[in-house]
Amino acid sequence: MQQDVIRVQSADFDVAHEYQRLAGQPQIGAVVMFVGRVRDLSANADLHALHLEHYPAMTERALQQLVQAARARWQLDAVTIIHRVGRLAPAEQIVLVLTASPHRDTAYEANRYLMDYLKTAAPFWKKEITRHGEAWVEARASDEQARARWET
Amino acid sequence: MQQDVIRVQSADFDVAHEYQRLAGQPQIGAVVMFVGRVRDLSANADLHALHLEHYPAMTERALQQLVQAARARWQLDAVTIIHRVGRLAPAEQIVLVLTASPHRDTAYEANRYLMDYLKTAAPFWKKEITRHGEAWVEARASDEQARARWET
Amino acid sequence: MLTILYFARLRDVLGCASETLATPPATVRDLIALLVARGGVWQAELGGARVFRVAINQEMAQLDDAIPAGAEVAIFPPVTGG
Amino acid sequence: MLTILYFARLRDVLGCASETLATPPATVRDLIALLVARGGVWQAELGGARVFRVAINQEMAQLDDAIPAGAEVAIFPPVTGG
Repeated sequence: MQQDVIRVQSADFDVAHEYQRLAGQPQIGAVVMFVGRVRDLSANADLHALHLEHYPAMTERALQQLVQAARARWQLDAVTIIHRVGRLAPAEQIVLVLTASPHRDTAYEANRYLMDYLKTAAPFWKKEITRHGEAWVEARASDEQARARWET
Repeated sequence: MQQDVIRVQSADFDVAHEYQRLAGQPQIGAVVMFVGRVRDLSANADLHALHLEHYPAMTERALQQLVQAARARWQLDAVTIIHRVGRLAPAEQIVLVLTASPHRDTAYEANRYLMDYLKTAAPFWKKEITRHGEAWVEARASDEQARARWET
Repeated sequence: MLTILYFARLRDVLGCASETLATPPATVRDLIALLVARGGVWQAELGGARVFRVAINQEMAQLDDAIPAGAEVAIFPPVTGG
Repeated sequence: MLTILYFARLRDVLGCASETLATPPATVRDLIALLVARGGVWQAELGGARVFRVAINQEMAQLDDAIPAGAEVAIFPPVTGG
């Protein structure tokens, strides 16, 4: 039984609720949950908000393909990807990736794989709204490098 | 400000509660949570329970040292380690490791480091109580190998 | 007919969210050449100086991919979600 | 005086959770030699055939580590938590 949850939504998500659906399943020995959040590292709290845009017709398809690629590499009991769009304030949750497996190495690696690909292959874009104005976030070479690790 | 939670307890823990203490902290861009659970992969549900024994005088000290070693390697905003002891039924939670950081690579790596060392350096022992009797779990070479990766 | 969608910074800079072409080019490369020929911001964004991505019918595509009839082609900056 | 604690499978096999020695050996190696000299399960478990771990005053220790006065020494199988 494949247990995948893939959602794109403006509403916040509840990590506990998403984790709870794995309750009582004794084949699951390891669960890894990654939560990405709106970060403001500036000393002056410069960031008012992020605006997350996406390409609706493509997004869920891209995420589905990503999960299938992970399932082809690893034995996974459950996968959850939830990605938010719209306006998000500092410290708000942006993305949840949950992986469940009999083995911890699998749960860790599949989770990181999903995040590395999500960062480079899923059609989301961030715009920063700061006290100085608005600016689209530039893609980072380190994210491309992180993905490239999985392609060797 | 260091935010570490280290607990050894027989009671269950609530992942949501442990995650919730990070709310509203805009320097945290990435949170990784690992949950290890009592697994029964046998087709016949052979496992009645695990019994988790530990060496109380040593356990929290070993976990504190482990967290300090992780903090010496990575920039971490918060670390949580909760490990249960006593009798645990299949699908029950055994251990939670939470790592929070500005960057996702750091949160992933520190989390895995903590689990790899916890599996080999913290004084816990598992006994399986099955329909066929009781048996102490043997240490696995793969856990030693996982730890050795961090020592090169 | 061909529908073209633009997203994020590209949409803002080009001042265009979507358009249609009555006679679609054969490949992505041909389409980009046609857009670059408009000059100005089109040339600046798609003419080689900046990186962009293309999807055909919601699948990531390459420059030499053929554009099927009635396709939805999306052009956008490298993604930055997650 | 020296307190020795045994845990998990070792405690069960040795049939002993803790004991005290009035005249403690100088090193972990000396202590293990003393225990192995008891023969039987002591020799079988600590005499080289099986892997075990030692902690002195709640810190992981090696065979050549000195045992301080009044120490709590723990002997146990490789750990299996997590």
